[in-house]
Amino acid sequence: MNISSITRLTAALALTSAVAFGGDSHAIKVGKVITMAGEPIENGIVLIESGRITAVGPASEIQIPWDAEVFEAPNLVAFPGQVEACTSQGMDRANESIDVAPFLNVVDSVDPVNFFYEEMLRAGITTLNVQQGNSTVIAGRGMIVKPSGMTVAAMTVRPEAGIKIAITPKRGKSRAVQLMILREAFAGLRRTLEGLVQEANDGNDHARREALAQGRDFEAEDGKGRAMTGSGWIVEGLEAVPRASIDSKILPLLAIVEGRISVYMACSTPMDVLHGLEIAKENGFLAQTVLLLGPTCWKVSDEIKAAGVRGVILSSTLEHTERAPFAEEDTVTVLPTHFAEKGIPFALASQNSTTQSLWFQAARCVALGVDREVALAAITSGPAEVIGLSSEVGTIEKGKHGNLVLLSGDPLSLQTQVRYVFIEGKLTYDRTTDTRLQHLMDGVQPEGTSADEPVVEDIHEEERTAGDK
Amino acid sequence: MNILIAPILSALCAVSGDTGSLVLQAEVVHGPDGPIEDGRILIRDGKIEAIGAGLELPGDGHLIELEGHLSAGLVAMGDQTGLKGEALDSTRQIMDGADLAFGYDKTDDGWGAFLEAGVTAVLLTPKPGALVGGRTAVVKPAGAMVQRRAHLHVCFSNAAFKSGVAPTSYPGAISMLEQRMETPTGGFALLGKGLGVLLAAKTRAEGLRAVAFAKRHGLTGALTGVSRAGDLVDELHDAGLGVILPPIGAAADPRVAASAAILGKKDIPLAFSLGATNRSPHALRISALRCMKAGLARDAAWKALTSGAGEIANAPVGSLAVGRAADLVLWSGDPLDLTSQVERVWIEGKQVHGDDDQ
Amino acid sequence: MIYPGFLISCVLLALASPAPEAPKPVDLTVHADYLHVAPGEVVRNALIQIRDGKIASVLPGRSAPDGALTVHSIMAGMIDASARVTPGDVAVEQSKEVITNLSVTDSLDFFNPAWDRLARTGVTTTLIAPPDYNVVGGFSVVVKTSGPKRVAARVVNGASILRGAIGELPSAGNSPAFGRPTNFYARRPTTRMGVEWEWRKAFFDAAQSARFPDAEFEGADVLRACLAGDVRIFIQAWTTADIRTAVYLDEEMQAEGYGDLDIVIDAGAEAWKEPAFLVRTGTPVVLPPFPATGRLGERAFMPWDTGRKLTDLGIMIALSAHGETGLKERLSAQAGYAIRGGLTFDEALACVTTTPARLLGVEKQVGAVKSGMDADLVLWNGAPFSATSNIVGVVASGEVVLTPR
Amino acid sequence: MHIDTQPSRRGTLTALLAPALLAWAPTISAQEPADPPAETQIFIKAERVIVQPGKELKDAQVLVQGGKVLAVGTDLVAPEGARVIETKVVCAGFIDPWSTLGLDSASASLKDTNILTRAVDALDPFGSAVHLEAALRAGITGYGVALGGKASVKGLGAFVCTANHADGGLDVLLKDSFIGATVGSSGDAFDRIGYAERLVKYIKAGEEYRVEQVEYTHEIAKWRTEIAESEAKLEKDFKKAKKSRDKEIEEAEEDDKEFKEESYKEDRQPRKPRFDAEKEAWARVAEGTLPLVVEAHRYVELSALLDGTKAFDRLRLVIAGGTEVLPLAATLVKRSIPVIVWPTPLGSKRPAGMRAHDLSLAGALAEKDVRVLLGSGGTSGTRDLPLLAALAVGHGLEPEKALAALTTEAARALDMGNILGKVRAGYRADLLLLDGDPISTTTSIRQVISAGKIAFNVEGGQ
Repeated sequence: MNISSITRLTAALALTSAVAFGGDSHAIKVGKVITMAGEPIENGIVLIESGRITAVGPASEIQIPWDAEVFEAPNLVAFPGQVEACTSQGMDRANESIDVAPFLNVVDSVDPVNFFYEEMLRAGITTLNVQQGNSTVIAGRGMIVKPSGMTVAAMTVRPEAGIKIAITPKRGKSRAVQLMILREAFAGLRRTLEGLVQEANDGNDHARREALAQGRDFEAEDGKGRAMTGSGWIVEGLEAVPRASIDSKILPLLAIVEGRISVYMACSTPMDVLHGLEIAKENGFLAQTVLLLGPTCWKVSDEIKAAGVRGVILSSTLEHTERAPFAEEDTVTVLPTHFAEKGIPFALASQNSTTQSLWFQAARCVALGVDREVALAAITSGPAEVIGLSSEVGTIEKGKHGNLVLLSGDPLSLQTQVRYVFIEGKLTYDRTTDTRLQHLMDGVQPEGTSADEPVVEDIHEEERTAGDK
Repeated sequence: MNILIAPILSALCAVSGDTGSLVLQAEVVHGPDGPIEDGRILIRDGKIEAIGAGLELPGDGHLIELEGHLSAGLVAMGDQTGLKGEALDSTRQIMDGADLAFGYDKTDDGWGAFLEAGVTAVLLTPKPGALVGGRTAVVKPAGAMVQRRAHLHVCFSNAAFKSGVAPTSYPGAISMLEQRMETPTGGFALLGKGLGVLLAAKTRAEGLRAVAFAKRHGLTGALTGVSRAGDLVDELHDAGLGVILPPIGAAADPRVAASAAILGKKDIPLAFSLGATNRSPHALRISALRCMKAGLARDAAWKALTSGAGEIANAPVGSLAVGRAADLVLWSGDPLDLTSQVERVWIEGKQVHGDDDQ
Repeated sequence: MIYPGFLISCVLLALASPAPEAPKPVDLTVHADYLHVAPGEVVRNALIQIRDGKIASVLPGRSAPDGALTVHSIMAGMIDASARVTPGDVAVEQSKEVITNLSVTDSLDFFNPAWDRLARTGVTTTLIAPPDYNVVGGFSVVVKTSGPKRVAARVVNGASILRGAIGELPSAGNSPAFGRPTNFYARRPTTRMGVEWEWRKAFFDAAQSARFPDAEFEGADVLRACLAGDVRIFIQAWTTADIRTAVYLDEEMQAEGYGDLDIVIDAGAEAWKEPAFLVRTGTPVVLPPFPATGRLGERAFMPWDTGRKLTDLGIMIALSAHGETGLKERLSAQAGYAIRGGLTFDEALACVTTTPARLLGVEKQVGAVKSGMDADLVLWNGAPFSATSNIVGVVASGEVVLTPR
Repeated sequence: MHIDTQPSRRGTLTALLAPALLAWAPTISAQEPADPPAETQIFIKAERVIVQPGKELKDAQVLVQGGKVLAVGTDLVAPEGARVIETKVVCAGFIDPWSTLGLDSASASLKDTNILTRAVDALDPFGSAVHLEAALRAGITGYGVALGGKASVKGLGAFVCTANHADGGLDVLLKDSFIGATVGSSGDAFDRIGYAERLVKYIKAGEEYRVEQVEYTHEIAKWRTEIAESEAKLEKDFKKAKKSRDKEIEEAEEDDKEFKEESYKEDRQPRKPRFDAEKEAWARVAEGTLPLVVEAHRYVELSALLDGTKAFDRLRLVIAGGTEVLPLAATLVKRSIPVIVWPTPLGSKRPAGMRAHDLSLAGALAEKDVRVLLGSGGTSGTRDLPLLAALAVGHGLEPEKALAALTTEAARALDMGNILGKVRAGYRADLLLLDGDPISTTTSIRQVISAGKIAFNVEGGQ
């Protein structure tokens, strides 16, 4: 799946989205709009045209255009579509068995009809960053999708959205071997580039001498490549090498080192974080790194803060209980408050079932002492920031995608239900048609599975009553 | 009472004849009630006749002056050396009539390592794997059988359960033992009449159940295998039981050595076992050292290696009391300091290890 | 006909307490804006005084004295009627299929850190049953989850409860006896029918032994006590077929005139399918933890409104977390999910305090915040069971097990 | 936060990932760091200061500042503001050259390592904080750690300080301190000889790789000078060539023939040898930059190894284990090859290789003037090293040689001889304050000073 097929894909996307957006405009009128960008608006209106929010405000100030399709729900609360910062579900297999496979792409394994996307939609999550799994050293590239659409192209929000590096050892490997392979991947890239530059320069020198011998004046054609930029290390003179001639298997590695692609780094233990930060700094992608932290990584939160990574995604266990060897007592650490006190913005990760999706994680953060706004941000604007889409999703603001979730009440209450979900202005989920959820939550019997009045014959009735005669 | 290393006496080399009595003199003799400077031990017919500083030489007495410290031989609890296949009979769950003594093989070459480490008495115990594994025996390495039936070995840990054979659970095991105690026959009948009980357990909860069982039936003996027995100190004290501590390795939990110190403070009889067969007998002194570093008093540690272990072993071993067999060890220095080496070992007055010339 | 047998014994207990001599100083005082004394009873600004592990007094309308623990709301310590904190298969004697004379008490290990973690989730009292590898596993025991690490200090004298199971587990792992059976797993029931037959045979033999003394067998006395209703039986039955079998067993005993079993269904996931039996026989149900996808053990399916449905029919239900302590699996979270499934707050509170206390026969001692009862309290930083509030403190028998940070 | 800039060949010595260093790590080598902030000085008064085994000072004093020993003498005066500590005995911190302490559990027993796998990558101080603390309390202030298991080539071992760094990371003095290898983990004697010969083959390949590189640098230099000359010549008669070419083009156009460029030939540029990271590392072993620590026990593979490596005169070999190395003592002395002995008591069921294990090996080797070191046998039992040293003394090793094995000899073998192992001015302040003779087991350690800070104080507090 090389570069050319990616470009074909984006072209197809542009075509379909144009049609979807053409000329439709919606107005959603609700009892309350929680914009996550300023104060909530009582009985507000959200105008969405061609998939983008064009106006948000109280009903008194917003003029609904004549041709807008109005959706009215006075007793519901509009909340921004939630954003899942990183997941490797919704694919048939999350990893290739090769250790270093940056040339792969999840676009080839995302499965639109996978049950996972229906779960996400039901929970009000409208944007997902799908990356490869953690059983790798350097995995393939990920993409950002929305949980609706019958083809991968229809689901695509961003075809290219970063790459997964695992510091935590792959199954069967030890930490030492995993890090050796990772370092060798970057060292190998550097040596290859230096070899190419050396070859190009030697070629030029030879051509110059040949021209001298033949009496031609020689004009070295300027290199068709680009000079290498990067904050870690650079190879001088790379402009002499045209980028197309570089093997496409290692081009994504060059993109990493030049900081042109975001890196999702999986670290399950504190030592993984320290090694990960060191490698990211050496190879110049520290500013693009997003750390996926395990439950014990709070022990190096000072180093994480000092390193200035782009973002942090907490594991779904919010409270970490640990008993040091030979200790009598457990030590319990509340992760969200620890990171909040250290001033490290974080995004929450959901455990993909109806009870533990993003809103429930945010509610548990508030229960554990995190301020309500910080918790709500950690499932909307926070993850949007982390995956670099803060201009597109995460809040209900002018110019952003029209992703709304209409709730029956306070977003963090147990009794609240997700009634409707709008993605880019289109009504994509309606609870009244969700038979699977009604069967689970409301005990509604699917048709044909139960008699109207359950007949319960009492098999011991005669013996029991026989005695009375 | 720190031990001063007195100036080295001139070494008299002499062949130890067994005619008449033999007097051994050393810089320090670790007697039953403490170390004696320049002490002497009078040995006749393999038994200790007298012990003291200024013993005069009897007529037929034959004096040997030695460099270093003279002490009783160490006692190792819980070992299966030389038992080869005999350590566990897996056919039945309760074998109260089986004596480990029958499996004792004096000629096994494993005993040399015991003598080399200064051990002169070993308690042979069955491997845990049956509810009642049999009766333990006390032997001298490559020497005589001291006590044919010292304890009845009862296992309260889950090692006693075999799938498919009753009992398969703690409640089942305890009820089976209670039934055998109601109408005691065979080994159960001898309990309290000279036969102690050796309660094997692993976790502290199993230990509690074992101690409660012994208390219910007024049994004497010891609890073995529970590494943190210090947490059961009140129940142990109340039941009057001793504790045999498992060997303490390098990466062991510091609370194991600390629990030895707790038991020591409450004067609960202590001893050290070797546990798995591939443990070297040196592990006894290393474990004792670790317990001392964790707070066990020095003489409590020494008692656990010698006389205390003898008491728990229910046999006349591990002390230099008058009348006892002359099982002695000559160390190059303080026996509790690992830098000191075993120079010579005597069993019943005859030298069985160490070169004659000093 | 709810448990006549046990009310008498509890009352005697209360009278026997010694005459109050000069009141000792209070050990601990705790204050809360909202005190949920019992389901439906809320006291504002309550000050709770604790002495010798018992609640000395509850004073409404007080402000918090300085130095006392004060939180948003307090409720009684929770009771998990199916906590399953046992060392596994070594806690049930499998040499016989019906074991009635043994108790799980002899296999409990209070040094296991799982107890402390369970206590820190607000569960102060639990019923521990032998694992369900037998048809009848023996006696369960009601224990406190914190306190001295000794059996005597932890056991609470409640109803005597026998443990049994219907369904796959008792027959799982048994193979039909081909040729000479080498061990007793080879001749035990290998199907659900076999399990059901063992139940009926046990009670039939017990009834015979009452009539013909020479038909006495070991453990028959306990089965006869069950028939007389003096021993309660917790039967694990996930699917509707197993629940039906359990209730039919009780009705058959009544029909045969052998007696009337006092049955409680444990892990009754599919009780919602045919609740008529339960209403007819007044059998209480202990629900298993709410499943995210609805699927549960032995292919049972439990929707989240089961609590609402069974309460509407007047069936007594209790919730359980099967001893889980995770933030999202603990008993307080299960109460939250029950509320999400339609129960009111007070009903959910009853399902984790008073109802399980009655099922275990310890309602005089635990389950509410009243003077004279055990000082088991759960301290919240918000409305209990709400998604945005958390347990910040736990007091068990007067000892602070979890201190608010 | 201190920085160690030891004059050593192996690159900058940075504390592993100390945060402050992360920020300005690259600038370290650029300029001499400003002298560290005036830390409190520590002034130790002791009845016996064991400067090095065999050299003691009575009633002497030691002044420590900035992680280093400033002065040792018998007439020093405590500078004002210094923290004064009195003790009976002071000696250098113990060093365990053969340990796997601090490695994460998976990396301690590996099979898939090669020479490039680094032990530093597998260090996990968070997981093994308890064992590190215990080793420090036993007096071990530094240790050499190699990846464990019976992998034939264990990779780059590191020298690590036991005392934890401020941020919980580990203070690594040398990221690549030696190469670890094992010979003879299989039962068959010929297999074991095969392993030994394979090691020799690797060293040979490393040496040839270095030779090939040196030859290439000469060839390329020669070729470059020749090319430069020919280019200068070409430039000189460029005009002539251009004129003749223009003439030929005209003729071609006249005869309507296709003009053919003159062909240009020059001698080919010599090819750069392909980079091979593994061979590069083996080259450093062959030229003696990195010592090679080989774990071998039986006589068969030991003699095969010693014969095979005879030819590499600059190779620095260290034998670990060496259960049956006594008969080869003469070669060891001649080639000054140290032996790391593991004096632990083994019961009857011994590992196959250690059938002849005997606690008196250390004493016997020392009598024949072999350089004897004591190690904890590649296990995490580093805390037991002083205990094992006492056992070795109990079986014939002189106490002075045992103390040397724990301090000076171990430092020397792992290239730390210039900063560790002695209580001397300029050395790193790793000191033990004891209440008796360092080797005797009835002695207890009162304080342990690591890098100038009190890392353990028996009375608690810093």
